[in-house]
Amino acid sequence: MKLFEYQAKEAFRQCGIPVPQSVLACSPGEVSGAIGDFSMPCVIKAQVLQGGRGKAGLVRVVRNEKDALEYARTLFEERGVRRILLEDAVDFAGELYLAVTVDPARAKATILACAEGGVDIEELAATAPEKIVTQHVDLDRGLSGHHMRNIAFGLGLNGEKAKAFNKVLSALYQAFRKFDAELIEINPLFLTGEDTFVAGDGKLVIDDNSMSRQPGYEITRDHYDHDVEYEAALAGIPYLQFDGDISLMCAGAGLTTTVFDLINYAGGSVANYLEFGGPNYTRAVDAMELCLRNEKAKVILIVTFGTVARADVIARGLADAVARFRPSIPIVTCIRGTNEEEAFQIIRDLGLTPLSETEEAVQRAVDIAAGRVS
Amino acid sequence: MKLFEYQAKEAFRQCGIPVPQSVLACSPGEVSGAIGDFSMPCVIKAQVLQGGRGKAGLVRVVRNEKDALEYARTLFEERGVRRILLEDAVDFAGELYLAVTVDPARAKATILACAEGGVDIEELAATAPEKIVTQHVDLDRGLSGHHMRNIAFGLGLNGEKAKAFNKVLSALYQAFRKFDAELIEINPLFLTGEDTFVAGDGKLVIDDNSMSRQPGYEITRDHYDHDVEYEAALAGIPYLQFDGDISLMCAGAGLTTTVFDLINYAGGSVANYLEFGGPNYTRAVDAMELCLRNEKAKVILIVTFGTVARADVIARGLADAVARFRPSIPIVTCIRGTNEEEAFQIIRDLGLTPLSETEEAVQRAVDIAAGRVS
Amino acid sequence: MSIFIDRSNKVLVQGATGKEGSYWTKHMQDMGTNVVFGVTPGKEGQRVEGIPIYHTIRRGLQDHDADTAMLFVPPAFTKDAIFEALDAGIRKIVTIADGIPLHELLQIRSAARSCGAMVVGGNTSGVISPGKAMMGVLPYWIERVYKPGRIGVMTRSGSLTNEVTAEVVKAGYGVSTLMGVGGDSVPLTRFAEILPLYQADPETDAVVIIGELGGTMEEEVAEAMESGAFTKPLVAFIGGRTAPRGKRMGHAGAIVTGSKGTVEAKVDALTIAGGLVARKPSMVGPMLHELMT
Amino acid sequence: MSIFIDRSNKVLVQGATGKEGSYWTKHMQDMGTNVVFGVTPGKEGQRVEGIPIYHTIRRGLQDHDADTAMLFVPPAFTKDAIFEALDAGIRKIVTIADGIPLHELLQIRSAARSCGAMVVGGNTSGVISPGKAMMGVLPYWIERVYKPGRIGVMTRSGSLTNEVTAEVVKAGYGVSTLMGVGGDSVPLTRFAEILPLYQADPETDAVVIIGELGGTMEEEVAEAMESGAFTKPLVAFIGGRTAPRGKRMGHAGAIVTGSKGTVEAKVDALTIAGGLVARKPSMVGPMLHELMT
Repeated sequence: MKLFEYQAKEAFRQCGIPVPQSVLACSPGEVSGAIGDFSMPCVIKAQVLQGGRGKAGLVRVVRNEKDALEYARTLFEERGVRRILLEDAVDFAGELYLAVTVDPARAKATILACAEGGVDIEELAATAPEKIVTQHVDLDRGLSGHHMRNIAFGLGLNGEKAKAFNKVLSALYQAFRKFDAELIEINPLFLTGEDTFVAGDGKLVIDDNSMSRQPGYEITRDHYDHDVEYEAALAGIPYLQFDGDISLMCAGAGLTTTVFDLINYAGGSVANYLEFGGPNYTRAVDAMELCLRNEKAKVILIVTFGTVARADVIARGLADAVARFRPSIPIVTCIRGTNEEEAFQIIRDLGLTPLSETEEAVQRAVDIAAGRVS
Repeated sequence: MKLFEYQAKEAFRQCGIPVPQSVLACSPGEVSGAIGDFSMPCVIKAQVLQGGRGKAGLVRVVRNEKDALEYARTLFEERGVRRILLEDAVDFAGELYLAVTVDPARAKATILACAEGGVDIEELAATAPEKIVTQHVDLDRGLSGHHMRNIAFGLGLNGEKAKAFNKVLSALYQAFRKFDAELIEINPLFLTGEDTFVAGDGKLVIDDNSMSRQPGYEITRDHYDHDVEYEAALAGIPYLQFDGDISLMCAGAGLTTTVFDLINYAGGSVANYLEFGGPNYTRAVDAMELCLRNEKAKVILIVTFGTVARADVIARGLADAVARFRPSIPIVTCIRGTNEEEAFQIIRDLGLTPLSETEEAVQRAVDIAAGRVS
Repeated sequence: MSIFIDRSNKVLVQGATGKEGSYWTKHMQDMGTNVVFGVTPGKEGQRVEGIPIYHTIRRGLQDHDADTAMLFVPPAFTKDAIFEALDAGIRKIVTIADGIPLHELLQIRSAARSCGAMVVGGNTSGVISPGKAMMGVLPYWIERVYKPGRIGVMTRSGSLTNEVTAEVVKAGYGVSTLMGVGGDSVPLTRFAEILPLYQADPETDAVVIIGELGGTMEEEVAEAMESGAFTKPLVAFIGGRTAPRGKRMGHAGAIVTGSKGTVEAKVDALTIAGGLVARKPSMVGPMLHELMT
Repeated sequence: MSIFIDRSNKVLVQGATGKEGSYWTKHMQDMGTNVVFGVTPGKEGQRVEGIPIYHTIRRGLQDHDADTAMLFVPPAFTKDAIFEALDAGIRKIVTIADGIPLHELLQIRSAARSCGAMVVGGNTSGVISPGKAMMGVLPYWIERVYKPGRIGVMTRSGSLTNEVTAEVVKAGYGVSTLMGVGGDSVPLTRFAEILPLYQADPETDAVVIIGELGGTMEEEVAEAMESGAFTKPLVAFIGGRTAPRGKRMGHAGAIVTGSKGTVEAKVDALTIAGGLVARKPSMVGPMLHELMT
């Protein structure tokens, strides 16, 4: 789960990483109530998850209260932003990059640092990889002095600067561990004229498998691009919305992704990706309800090849869903696996044709969406 | 450094291991001031480092205040005890043994547990080793659920008993780590009728190499058998006193121990073991001062074969010591190693014979002590 | 030969008394797997499908030999259960748990590597040598997928495994050993770590890998081929070629960051290394034919 | 052949700029050791005895190859320095530090074992193959001790090493490689872990071990002999035979607890395994004669 900047910075604060003074505001009224506490200029930042907020006009330095209120109102009312962060502007002498993530092959945490922060680090990694200092850390052994020396000397820091930097690094690593982070990043990490550091921005992605021990973070509408995606997430069913007209209702991430590819190869376009495999395989009714929410869909394509997700159970769920929603758009099925003969019979009883080859089913769905068959 | 029971129990308390209510008293007056807070019977325990206090009459359950004061006075005045612990008596249903120590070969912590506590565990280990449950723990990975299950099920504990036991075990392991323990032990660990556990006794030996990060523990006269041993310890020079008449003043633990053996083989007896190798090799004056404190010594035997501990430096130190103390007993030297020719000359200038074979020197010292030569 | 498990392996089952554990223990036995005992703390003395249950592995090993562990243990307890198996000297472990915390995956993998153990999973259907032995939740009864043969299959995906393996069988081949490494972003054993076993296996003629976007496991396979460590014919199918960048499609592993882990990068690497990469599952069979004739 | 270090090894020195570090770096070079660079954080750009100093091992390795590390680092920083070397891929390390905290000794040893490294020490004088190379603080200039030859020497004690090795030389032999494992209660490398190197070394005809009371290292040597893993002649001298039980005489390792680690137990084990155990240092030379003629 990706946190908003204000949540990431609250996590930083808890772990002792210096952050600028800030206030979260959810309405123009809250902005005008809080703005008096800030000396000008200050910074206003839309709390959205997309990257490149600066270029997108979602972050701005404001010179006075009037500017602040005006810009905040624009964000809330015109840009659809739900939360903004008012923050002290930092007077900085330099910008660095610092992050901790994981290296699956080495089975270690990986610290990434760069003396040139505030930039697109992926671009820098591609064009000037030698500027990025990397350090792997074994989780059981933890962050040690030599790791910090490798990074600080690698960045050309020494003396008081190195000491202050190591405190931030140490705190960031602790935060990485404490918050079960997939990625924790400070970009830019401001170096002030007094050789101290302040986190200019904050990114924290918590591992989804660890959310049960990271209470207090709720998914919100802002985490998703569409209402249905948000509702599907609340229902615990992976769902992504696209602009096409074929609604996928498949079981298993790998298979669904492959059907997504096959649709595109066949010249079709996907209306939504929905995956009801694993523990969700009994939830065909919930799955179809979500698929039917997408008004662009011209056909529902169901592809499964189940192991534990028995074909007969899925087919029965489909029958329930059809009985309940009586969908007006055609359904193409390719439901196979354990007990598939029984499944085929249930599908025939629904008046549908039980296909058993994925590519045939894909072609049929594409043809239907294109109006070539019905 | 071996802690006193009261110190070990204070460490237990800090880590959440249940211990009986207790008060430390350093005089009969302090006992009478505190005894009123205890319900009778209670326990009085001499705070000395020797094992087998029960058999030695240094621990007693007292039935009333009068008994308590009388016994405390005996300990202070007749047994030379400096501190006693007044402690609530525990009403127990069972006694267990639990300890954490290190396994040098496996490079792990080792937990030892036994359902039969309150006994001499070394004897039990020798006679009924199958009764002792062993569990190794990697320090970097820490104590984990399966370690605790192996121990609790191995001891036949389950349900609430196992839960309560695991809390003690977990706390004891934390204390082992926190206090850089060489050994931490609860024997007996009382099991009460309410399925809770209380530490009846406490042993904690802190690694000598870790004392600098374990502040608050001072060596005391009680840590040593003799005044000179205590003074030597304060001076940082390893020194042990024995009943013989040959005073060893050697450099290097291995060599000193070997000279100790050679003296015994040759029919002699050691007055003291003193080792002034390593960083102490320049301290011949301090070393000789300690040797001369032992009035039983009839001869001082100096054996060194130095690497960093240069022979000439040691010989010069010896010359300083002789000049300062003008010892009345003979000195036998076998000082070799780096710059030994120079050392031999210094020794000759002192009017001594520079021997260069350890066994010859040992024989000479034994002969002198026996009055066969002078 | 089976590269991971055959009938000579003595398998202990952690979490054998649960619903899933007992159900699949029976299936594992039915396929020929030699299950020697089960472990569920607090349930010693019970029996499941004829096998005795112990509180701990240590207690089970007092009465039985075992060299392999199968876990039906919830994700939150998986690290502890695997450490229990490793501490007991078990060096082959399969966990199907879906949802093991990321940092614990790193710790498990690190511990396994440092003692030379192979832990397969999590988030996998398991490992099977059809007709010989099975560990996990694999529907060996689906004959058009789990047919014995001479093709090794390594897969990151459960659902796609059936889809692609059915194409292998349709082309007239069968499976020597199928290894599901799982869909987590940190697979405890990686494709390239399994390759040497296939290379050494006289009963494996070629290998099919079923990959997906994200991670670098497919690139590591290409490296093993380039270095000459793996020389048998190899066909890959990699899902997610048209997946929109930055969208997370199902598996934790299947997310693209930067230029790494794109399907294009994987296809290029494998192709240059001499493998064939199928765009569609139906191409896998013909490609095997092409390489093997 | 040298079993640990010879002139082909490229040695980096951690803590090279300190008084002890620079003094012994020069001696190591004088004896022929190939010292390639030194490491002292904050002192990059300096030179010590002609070798360049770097902030970190990583920076040194950008300019030089190295496969071996010698530490002149205080005990409190030794774990970090060793982990730095291990992380940099160094697999042969010697530390002379006296006073490494006990729990850190366990952690260092555990880390070294899990990556197949050999870390020798702490609280040792070091390792020497006389006439070839030296790591540590060994007085190779004392000719009646450090004479080249064909006897391997392993020792727990610095002071006793000179005493006993002088007897080896007096008997007409010399030293192939002397390994000081150190006097800590947790030696980072144990006698039995060095034995296979002596066994394989064509230039070592026999081994002398210099042990003492406490610990189980001598018993492990006996086990290696019993199992046939070590078959060359072996003579041991073990100090502390008459030491009073429970008294700690110097070395942390030299304390007797229970029935384990007594000199009697060690002597019995080694004798049964076919070794000879000297009561006095002067018996070591004659015993070597006895076994080798």
